[in-house]
Amino acid sequence: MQKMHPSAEAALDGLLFDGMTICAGGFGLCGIPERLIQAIQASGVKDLVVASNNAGIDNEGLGKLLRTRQVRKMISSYVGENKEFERQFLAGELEVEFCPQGTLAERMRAGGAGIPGFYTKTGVGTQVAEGKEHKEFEGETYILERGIRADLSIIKGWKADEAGNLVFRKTARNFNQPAATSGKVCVAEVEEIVPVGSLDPDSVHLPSIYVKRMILGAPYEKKIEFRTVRQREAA
Amino acid sequence: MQKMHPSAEAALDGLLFDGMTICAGGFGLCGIPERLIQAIQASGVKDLVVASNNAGIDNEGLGKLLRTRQVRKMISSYVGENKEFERQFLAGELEVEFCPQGTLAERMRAGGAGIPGFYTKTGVGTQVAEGKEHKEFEGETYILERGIRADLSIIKGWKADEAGNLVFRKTARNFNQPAATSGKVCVAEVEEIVPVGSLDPDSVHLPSIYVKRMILGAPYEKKIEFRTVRQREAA
Amino acid sequence: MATTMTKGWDRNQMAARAARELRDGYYVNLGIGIPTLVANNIPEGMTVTLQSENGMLGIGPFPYEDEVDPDLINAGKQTISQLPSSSYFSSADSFAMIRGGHIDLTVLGAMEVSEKGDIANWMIPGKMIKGMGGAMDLVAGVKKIIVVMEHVSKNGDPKFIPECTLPLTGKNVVDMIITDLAVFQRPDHGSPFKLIEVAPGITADDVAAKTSARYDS
Amino acid sequence: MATTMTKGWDRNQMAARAARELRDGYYVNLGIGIPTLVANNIPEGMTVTLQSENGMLGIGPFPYEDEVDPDLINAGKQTISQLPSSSYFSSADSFAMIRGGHIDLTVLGAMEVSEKGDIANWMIPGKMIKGMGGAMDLVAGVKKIIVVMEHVSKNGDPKFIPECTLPLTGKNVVDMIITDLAVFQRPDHGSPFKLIEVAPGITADDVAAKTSARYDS
Repeated sequence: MQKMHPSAEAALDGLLFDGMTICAGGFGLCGIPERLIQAIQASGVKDLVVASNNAGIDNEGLGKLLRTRQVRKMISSYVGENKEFERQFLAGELEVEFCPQGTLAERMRAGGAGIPGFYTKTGVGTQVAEGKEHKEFEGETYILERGIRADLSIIKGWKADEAGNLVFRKTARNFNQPAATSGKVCVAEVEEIVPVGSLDPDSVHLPSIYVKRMILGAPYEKKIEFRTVRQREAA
Repeated sequence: MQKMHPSAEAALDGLLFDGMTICAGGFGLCGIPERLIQAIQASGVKDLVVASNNAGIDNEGLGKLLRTRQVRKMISSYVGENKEFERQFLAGELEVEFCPQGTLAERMRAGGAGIPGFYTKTGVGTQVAEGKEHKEFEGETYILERGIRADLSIIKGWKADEAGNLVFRKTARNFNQPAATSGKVCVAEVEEIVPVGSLDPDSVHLPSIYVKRMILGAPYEKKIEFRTVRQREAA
Repeated sequence: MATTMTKGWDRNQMAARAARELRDGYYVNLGIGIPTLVANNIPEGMTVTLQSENGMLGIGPFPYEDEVDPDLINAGKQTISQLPSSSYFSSADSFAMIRGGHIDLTVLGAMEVSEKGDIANWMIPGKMIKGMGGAMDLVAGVKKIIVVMEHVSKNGDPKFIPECTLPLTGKNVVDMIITDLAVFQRPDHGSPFKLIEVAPGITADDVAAKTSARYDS
Repeated sequence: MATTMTKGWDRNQMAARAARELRDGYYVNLGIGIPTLVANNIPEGMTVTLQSENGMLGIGPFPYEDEVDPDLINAGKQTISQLPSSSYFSSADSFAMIRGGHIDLTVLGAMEVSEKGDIANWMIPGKMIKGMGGAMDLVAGVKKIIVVMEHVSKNGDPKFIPECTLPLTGKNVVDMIITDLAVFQRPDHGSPFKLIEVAPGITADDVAAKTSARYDS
C-alpha cells in the first residue's frame, strides 16, 4: 500500500470534483497545506465548499482559490486580512458561513468521529444560534451544531513515516488534526518523510489510518503574518 | 501553585463527599489509579457513582471499593472477571448502567469539553437506546448520549513535570485522558516526576491545566490479567 | 469425500476464509476468539494494520516472555507487542476512529444473526451480564462487518435465524456471515443475504437444513 | 488633583487593574489589544499560564529576532516564544479546554456591554464582517469574563449601556468591566453590576454621567 505520491497533482488524482466539500487545516498562514491548495487551483475544480478557520490572505493559502473563483462557499471563523475575499463577499459572489472557531474545530472532529450533531453553549443568544435547534440541559440552554464530513481533507504536517503516521510542530498543529479526520479521504503534505520506526508510537499526533495519501512538500518558505519580536537588552 | 502532594490522602483532601460522582481512568488493570483508589477506600466515602470502563477484579482496582460497598452505581462497558461485583449486582445491591465502550469514552470527553449531549449511531435498535431521544440526520437514526461531568477524576499517568504536564505510556493511556478532562478536579498519580522542561511540548498528552493535584505513586507492581506470550524458535 | 470434510471448516479455516476479505492497506479490528485467528492468515505481502479499541494501531504478535509489558495489552486484556509502525492514543480517540467509519473491516463472533443483519453477541437474559464492551460501537461504526460463528449452537439450533431472540448488539449491520458450513453475503443493508460459498464436503441442502433464516441461494 | 489624573487610567493601567484579578495557578486567555498588556502585569512570584486558542498553553514573550519561528504564533497570528512548561495541542483540544470551563479567566475587549452582561465585540452591520474567531467560544466557556474597554466610544457615547445595539458575541456572560474610568463587577449572572472602583481623579458622578447602563453604586 503506497501512500507516498510524487507530486500534489498525483496525490489528488481522482479525488477532485466540482461542488465538493473540502476541509483544510491551518490557522492564518501557519500550517497550511500550500502545495495541495496550489494543485487544487491548477486542477480548475470549482464550486467548492471549503471549511477552514481562515481564508488565507491575498493570493496566499486559500486566497489562491478565491482569486480564481473556485470557491462557492467558505465555512470559517475569521476572514480578515484578505482584500479579494472582502470584494467577493461584499459583491455577493461568495457565500460565507461564519462559525465560531471552537465550534468549527469541534464540527470537524465530530464529523470525523461519527457524531452528526452535538450541543454547545457557544453562540447561544447570538446570530449564530438563529435557525438552530435549542435544547436545555440542567437548566442551561445549548444549540445543536452539526458535524462536518468532507469529501476531502487537505492538511500540512511536519514529519510522517512511510506508513502515514504523522506529527505536527508547535502551533502548526491547529486545525490540521481535526480536519484530517473529517474527510472521506485525507491527503497530507509534510516537510520530511522518515522511515517507519523513527517516530515514537506514544507521540504520534495523527495515526496512519487517517493519512491515505501524502507528499513531501519541502522546501517550505513559511510566511509570517505578524512578525513580532523583542530586543535583547544590551549586555 | 504546588500541585505535588506527599500522599494520595493529602491529594484527595477536601475533595471527597458521600454521593459524589468519580470518573476513573484505566482499562482492565492497565493504567488504573490504584493509589488513589486505595485512599478513597481508606477515606470511607460512600454512595459513590463511578464511571469507569471496567470495575476492576476481585480486590484489585475498583474491586476494592466494591468490596467495601462504597459504590452505589457503576457506569461501565464491561464488568466481567469480578465475583464480588457479580454477587452485589445479582443481589440488587449495586446499580449498573451499561454504556458502550466508545460511548463511555466520548461521554467523558464531551463532559470535559462542555458538550452536554451528542448523537451517535452506537446502540440504535438495542436496549441501550431505550428511553433516549432518537433523531434523524441525513436519513440515518442516531441517539442522544449525555456528557459526563464528574466531581472528581482520578487517573494514572507515566511521567508528569512539576507544572502538571503529563504523558502516558502505551495502552495505559486508554480512558485516563478523557477521564482527566471530565472532572471538576482531576488528581493524577504518576510513576515519575520530572523537572519542568523535560517533556517535549509537542508530545504532552495531558496539558497541565487538567492536572490540579498529583502524587508520585511509584513503585508500581502492575498486575496482568491475561499473560499471553509466544516462544522463541530454537536457534 | 473424506469424512473429515463433511464437518465443514474448522476454526482456523473459518479465520482463513475471513482473511480472504482482507485487502492491502486495510485497517482491521478483530474480536475475541476465532476472529483473533484471522491475524495468522494475513496473505504474504499484504499490509493489514490491526486496531485495538483500548487505543492502539498496529498490534504485533504476542510478546516473548522477556518482552511482556503490563502497559501493552489488547482489547481482550492480553499482553501483546508493538510494531515499528504502531501508534497509541486514548480510548476516546480510538472510538472516534471506529465510530467515524475509518476502520475498514471488523471480524466478530456472534450468538445470533438475523436475516435482516441484526446481531446479538453481548448478553443472555437470566445469566450474569458482563457488558457489551466495544461491540456496539464496532458494529455501528466499522465499514464492513463480518461475523464468524459456528453454524448451529451446542444444542444444534440454527444461529442464522429470522429474528434474533437475544438482546441486540446492533440492528441491520452485518455484511457477511462465515460459519463452519457456509458463507453468506449481502451487497448492502437493504438486500437479503445470499449463500455464496459452502465448505468442502457440505452441500447447499446441508446448509439449508441447518438454517432458519431466509436467504438467496 | 493633577489634570492628568482626571483622564482616568491609561491602557497599561487598565491592564494592570485587570491583572489584579489574577490568582496563583490561574490559566488565562487574553484577547487582542489592551488585554494582551495584562501579561506584562502578572505579579511577581505568581504562576499564571497563558493559553492561546489556536493550540498552546504557556505562551512566552515575543521572540528575539533570531528565535522567530513561523510555526509558533498566538491567536492574533503574532510570533511568540515557548516556555519550559509549554504544551501544544490541536484547535479541537484547545476549544474543548475553553468550552469545558477549564480556563479560569479571560480578558477581552468589547464594543458594547449591556447591563445584563451581554457583550458585542465581533461585528458592525454595514461594515465588512471579519468573523468572530474564538470570541464566542471564550465568553461561553471561560469561568470568569473580564471586559476591558474605553468607557465611551470615539464619539463620546457610553459603551456600558442598557441593551447592546450591535450583534451579540454572548448573552449574559460578562462578570467584570474595567474601563479607563471605573470598575464594575457582579457576583453572579443573576445580579446587577455594581460600581466597585473609580480611577484616580474620577468621581462616581463622572462615571454616572458617561454610563447609560443601570448599575448599583
